Amino acid sequence: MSQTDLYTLAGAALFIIGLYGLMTRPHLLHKVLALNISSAGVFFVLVGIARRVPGTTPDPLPHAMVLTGIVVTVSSTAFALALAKRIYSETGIAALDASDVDAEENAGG
Amino acid sequence: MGKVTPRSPRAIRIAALAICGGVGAFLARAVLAIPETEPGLAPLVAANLEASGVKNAVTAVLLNFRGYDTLLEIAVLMLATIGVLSLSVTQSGTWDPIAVRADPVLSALTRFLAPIMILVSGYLLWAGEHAPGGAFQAGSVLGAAGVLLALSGYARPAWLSRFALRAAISVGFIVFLAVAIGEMIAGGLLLEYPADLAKTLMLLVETWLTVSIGAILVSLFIASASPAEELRMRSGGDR
Amino acid sequence: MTWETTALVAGVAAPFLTAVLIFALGEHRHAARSRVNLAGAALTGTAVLAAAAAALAGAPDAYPSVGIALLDIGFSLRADMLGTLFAVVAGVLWLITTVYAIGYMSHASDRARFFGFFSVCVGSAIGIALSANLLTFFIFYEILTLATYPLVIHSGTPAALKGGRTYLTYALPAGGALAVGVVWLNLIAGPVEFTAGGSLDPVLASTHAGSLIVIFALLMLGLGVKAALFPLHGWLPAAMVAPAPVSSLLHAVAVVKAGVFGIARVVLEVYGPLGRDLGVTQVLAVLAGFTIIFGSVRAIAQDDFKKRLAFSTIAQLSYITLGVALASPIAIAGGIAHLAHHAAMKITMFFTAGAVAEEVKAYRVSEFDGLGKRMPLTMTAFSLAAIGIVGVPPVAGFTSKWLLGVGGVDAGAGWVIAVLGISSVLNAAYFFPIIHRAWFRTPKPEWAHGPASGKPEGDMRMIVPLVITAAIGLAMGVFAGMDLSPASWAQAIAGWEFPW
Amino acid sequence: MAEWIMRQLPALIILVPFTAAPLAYLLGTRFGRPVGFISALLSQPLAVLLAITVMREGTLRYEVGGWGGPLGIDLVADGLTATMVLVTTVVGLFVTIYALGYFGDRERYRFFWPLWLFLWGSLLALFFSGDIFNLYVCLELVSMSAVALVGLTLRREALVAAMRYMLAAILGSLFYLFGVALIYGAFGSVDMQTLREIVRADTTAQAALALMTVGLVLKTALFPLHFWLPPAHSNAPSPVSAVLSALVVKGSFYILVRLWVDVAQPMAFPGVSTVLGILGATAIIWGSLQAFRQERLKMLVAYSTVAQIGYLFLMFPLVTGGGQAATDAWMGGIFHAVSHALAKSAMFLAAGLVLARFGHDRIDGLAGLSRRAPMTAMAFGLAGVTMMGLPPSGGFVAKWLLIRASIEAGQWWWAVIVVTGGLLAAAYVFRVVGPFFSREPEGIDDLDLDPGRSPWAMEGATLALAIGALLLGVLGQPLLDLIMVSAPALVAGVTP
Repeated sequence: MSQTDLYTLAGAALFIIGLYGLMTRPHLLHKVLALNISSAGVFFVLVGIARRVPGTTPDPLPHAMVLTGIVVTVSSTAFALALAKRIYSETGIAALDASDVDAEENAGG
Repeated sequence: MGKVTPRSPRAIRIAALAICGGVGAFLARAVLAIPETEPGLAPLVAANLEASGVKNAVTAVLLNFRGYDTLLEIAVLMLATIGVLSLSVTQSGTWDPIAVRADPVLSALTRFLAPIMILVSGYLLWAGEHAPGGAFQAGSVLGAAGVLLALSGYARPAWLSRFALRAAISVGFIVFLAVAIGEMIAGGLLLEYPADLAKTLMLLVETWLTVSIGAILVSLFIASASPAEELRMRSGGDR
Repeated sequence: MTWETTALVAGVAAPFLTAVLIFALGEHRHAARSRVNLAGAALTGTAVLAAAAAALAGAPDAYPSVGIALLDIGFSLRADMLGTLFAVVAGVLWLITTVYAIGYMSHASDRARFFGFFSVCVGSAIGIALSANLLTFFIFYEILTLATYPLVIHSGTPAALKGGRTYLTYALPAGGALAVGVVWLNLIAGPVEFTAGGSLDPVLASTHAGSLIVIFALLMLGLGVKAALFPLHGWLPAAMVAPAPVSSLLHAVAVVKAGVFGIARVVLEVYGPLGRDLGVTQVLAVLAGFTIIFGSVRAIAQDDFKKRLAFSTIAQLSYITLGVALASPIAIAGGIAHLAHHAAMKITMFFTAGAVAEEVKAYRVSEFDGLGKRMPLTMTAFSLAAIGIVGVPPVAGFTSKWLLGVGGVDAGAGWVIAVLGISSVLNAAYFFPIIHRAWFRTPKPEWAHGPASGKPEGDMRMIVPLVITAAIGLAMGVFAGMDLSPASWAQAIAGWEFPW
Repeated sequence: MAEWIMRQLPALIILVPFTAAPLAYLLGTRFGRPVGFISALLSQPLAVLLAITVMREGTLRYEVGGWGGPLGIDLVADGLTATMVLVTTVVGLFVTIYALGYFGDRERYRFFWPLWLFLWGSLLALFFSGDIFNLYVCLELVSMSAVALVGLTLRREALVAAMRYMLAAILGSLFYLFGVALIYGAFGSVDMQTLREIVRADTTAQAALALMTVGLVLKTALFPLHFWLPPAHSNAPSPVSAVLSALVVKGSFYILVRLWVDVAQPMAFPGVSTVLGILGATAIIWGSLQAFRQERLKMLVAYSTVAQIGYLFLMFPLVTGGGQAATDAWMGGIFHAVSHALAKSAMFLAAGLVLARFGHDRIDGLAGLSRRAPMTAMAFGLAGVTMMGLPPSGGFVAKWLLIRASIEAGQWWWAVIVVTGGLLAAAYVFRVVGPFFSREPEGIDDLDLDPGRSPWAMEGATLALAIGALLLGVLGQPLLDLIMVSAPALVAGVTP
């Protein structure tokens, strides 16, 4: 397995972990963080691609894409967090659906 | 009102697992099939590095070859700031100090660290021309200095009016645009740096970007900062 | 632009512009609205008459036309003999109806809306008449569908809304069928221009026979709703909740005749001889014959005056369809002539219904006893129109029925004579009792001495129009032999345009 | 000067709103409105000029930075781009005029102008972009400004809807970006012009297209990934709802079309286009039925968007075979996007006028609207004509073309869907329009409850959009011609 494969596979795994978290975690903070993990996964893939031809200098273009992507992700994360926070202060619930709030915290756990 | 359930019901989790398993297998197959022979644009970038006005290939891509991406990326950053401000309780982003207990040690440390951070920021900005660095790194350090000041209870200086704050947030994007439009007026295309002025203009843009990124990061932090509530929210809500 | 094309465009555009002005004037400027409306109607009437003159001057292959590019087919108007006949009927009767409506609606609310959409309907009807191809026809046809809706539900009562829903339930799916039929036909046959003698290449009868039959069915489904062809007629009686001017001009002339006119265009100028060869027009003729009997029988049972008129309309419309479907020049002439003749007679009757309802609040036939004393002019006009529909000479209806009967024999469809005979008896059975009640039954005491002394029998803005339309109906019969009468015009169309 | 404008045209069009946006923020509440209005006005002649130039000279290519693809980023304007730019600009102008009255100079809405101008600029940037990574940045700009606008009122429902929208949008962008990464990995370029020539169907490429398609379908809210759309579009302030339904969903749809019909066409999976068509058909039926069931006007209009998006996707199965069917499906699909943009914005703006006037948008409370607010009622009704696809509206031309394409392609079942969808649209439109004409309940004052809240400029802008959608049907041929300028080979009559 080449270095590229390692990175890109790890990236794909991170992407999936984030996706799973987004789908199964009702808490907004968790959802936002899950998306962050997914985006880190995509950046891993890009970084891996930058070195895909063995024995050459890394391709600068994927690096630039990652840098741009990071700024975009930081921005959207900041905004999503502010939104989550505002929802919490308006409704007292940090979830999309009131049905995700229940007393039996350990249900299904 | 109860806390947010930590996890969705079992049925949803099983479905999610199935979806993720499928997508995961699909992705793994896809990434393993990436050919290891495609050199991408690296040779092209190397061939044009001379003409770009900077020596670092990544900086050249970011600021010159794909400077348009960076222009839009600054727009994203500024947009997010406006969005966060529109959601903050005061909606102003006035940089008023966060109410934390005054701590003499923190205060003294800040007084010592802040100038150094500003200096480091300036260095990173300059270094970006030939080594990893540049406006984003510099701006981040500048922003960190600002956050530190705010956390230590330092108030917004009086000379920094609300207009000046807005100006600090938007100046990077505006200067970037002005340079881009200036190049068009001078006879070039959008973001087409004249070879002899490329380095100067990029440094000009980067300098103001550093200021804006710093201001934006501080604003993002302060606009939604309200530590007590944040702690409650993190724990899942207990109102 | 020549004067011919100017007239053509003006005839269609004037009603739409009138509508825009009426909407812009708003609800409260009644006098200005009436002036705009009358001016618009007068302009329209003049324009369509000029277009008719242009059609008469042109030859079948040199009709004036004008259009813009749209969807490989073109949005185009043309002044031909068949089209201008319908356009003149709609345009001229609009002017008369406008006067009537101003009187009828003088105390009603939402008049800007009413007169605005009314103008749109007339514009669409004239557009339908002057369309040069199926695409243009379809565009105006659907505008008419929609613009009629606000008029049907004008009163805003639950009953009116229900009538409107019924109307849409029939009209909108029909529009869908029509759309598919038109698209499909254009795909098989190329851009379909209305052409004397049919525009479809006879070769298609062997290559695409199945498709053409399905397309014909789709087109008839679409057009049959407005033409109130059995079993698509159910909306018309329900739409009688509309105010009288709507029933008069739209549900006796413009809307319903847009349907039969469309059938005429499709049968005569699209399918032509192919229709007979494919066997589809024969089916249509039988359906029309059945509708004639069916509508007449149903009319007898109606006590509600407007409903009785509506079922009569259902029957009468199928005379036109029948004539067109019989594929004999004489029958075609009869059908087309009936388009004009029935218009004049039926509008008179609906005008009567409105005038009577407004003046003496009588809505049911059973309330008409002695009405002739109270409203002599009105009931005279009505009686004239009624005997015309029954087919008594010299009123116009006789002429068309005569042509239809001769045409039926000519086409080798002797059963048409039987249908016409039965229908005439049935017509008499539902109209003569009304005439009998009005003139020979004892009136209510307050009606016995006629209208209150010194006063006319009703709002003259309503009485004069219905007298005029009755007179037109009479004149069209009496002078049927003259050159420019609808009957002669129709015979010219039939003989000139449909030599097969 | 004229020559300079012609040379810089694509950049100028994007720069107008992008310059106005930071200025509107910097100058604050008082100047935000004039800045927005001036920007909207300046954009008009530029967009028209672009359409004329593209019509006359074919594709325009603008090399940002002077490098040219694949090293640099190109702005490209073919007929499709010029069409989308034109509709964005026109809808943008009327929404701007409306928003001037709607938000007034109320302090709490001061962020509307910079956010809206950013959104406007981002959409234009998206339509011009000739680079698939740059498109990712554009997508993020569009999404974030749209989400921020949804939450502008800070009402609970709006905030939750915005959050749902945000999560869906970010996830969609990530799927898209993953696809971009794979494409770069496989072909070493993100420039569309370059890719068009070198792409081929292999494992990586097809996976990339699949990922991008999933992301974009999520962002376009195609059934069954539409869950975020109705709450977001109905809870946003009405001018925002108008822009979201009219333009924003078309942004991601535009990229899908670019990929499937144009750039990535050779690597498309056979059969997936049929799946997209089936989802579109389901969206039409299901969205219309949902629309019919709604109690609130804005929810009804939002579900109508779910349904109308379905028509756009009927294009995919119909273009794959090439030939005349492909040409018709292409024109029909794009034309539908345009006429829906005009009509749907008119509908939402009308709903906003209803809300402003009555303080609610319950459908059962709209009795007598045609008397109390005739222009609003008329605008809604005329926009409804386009939703139903009846002549003379633009929707009619679009459906005509889609029906024709179905028959040509021998896939008549799509025609059945188109006609059925029109009838279902009629059902929900008339469910609203019918009561407009009914007698209002007793006790409500006859005319104008609160005339101050809906000045003529707002009503005029609404009506103008509705009339525009209506006239497209008869006067739409020039636009159809524009859509075909430099159209992708698949749909331009070249046999694949």
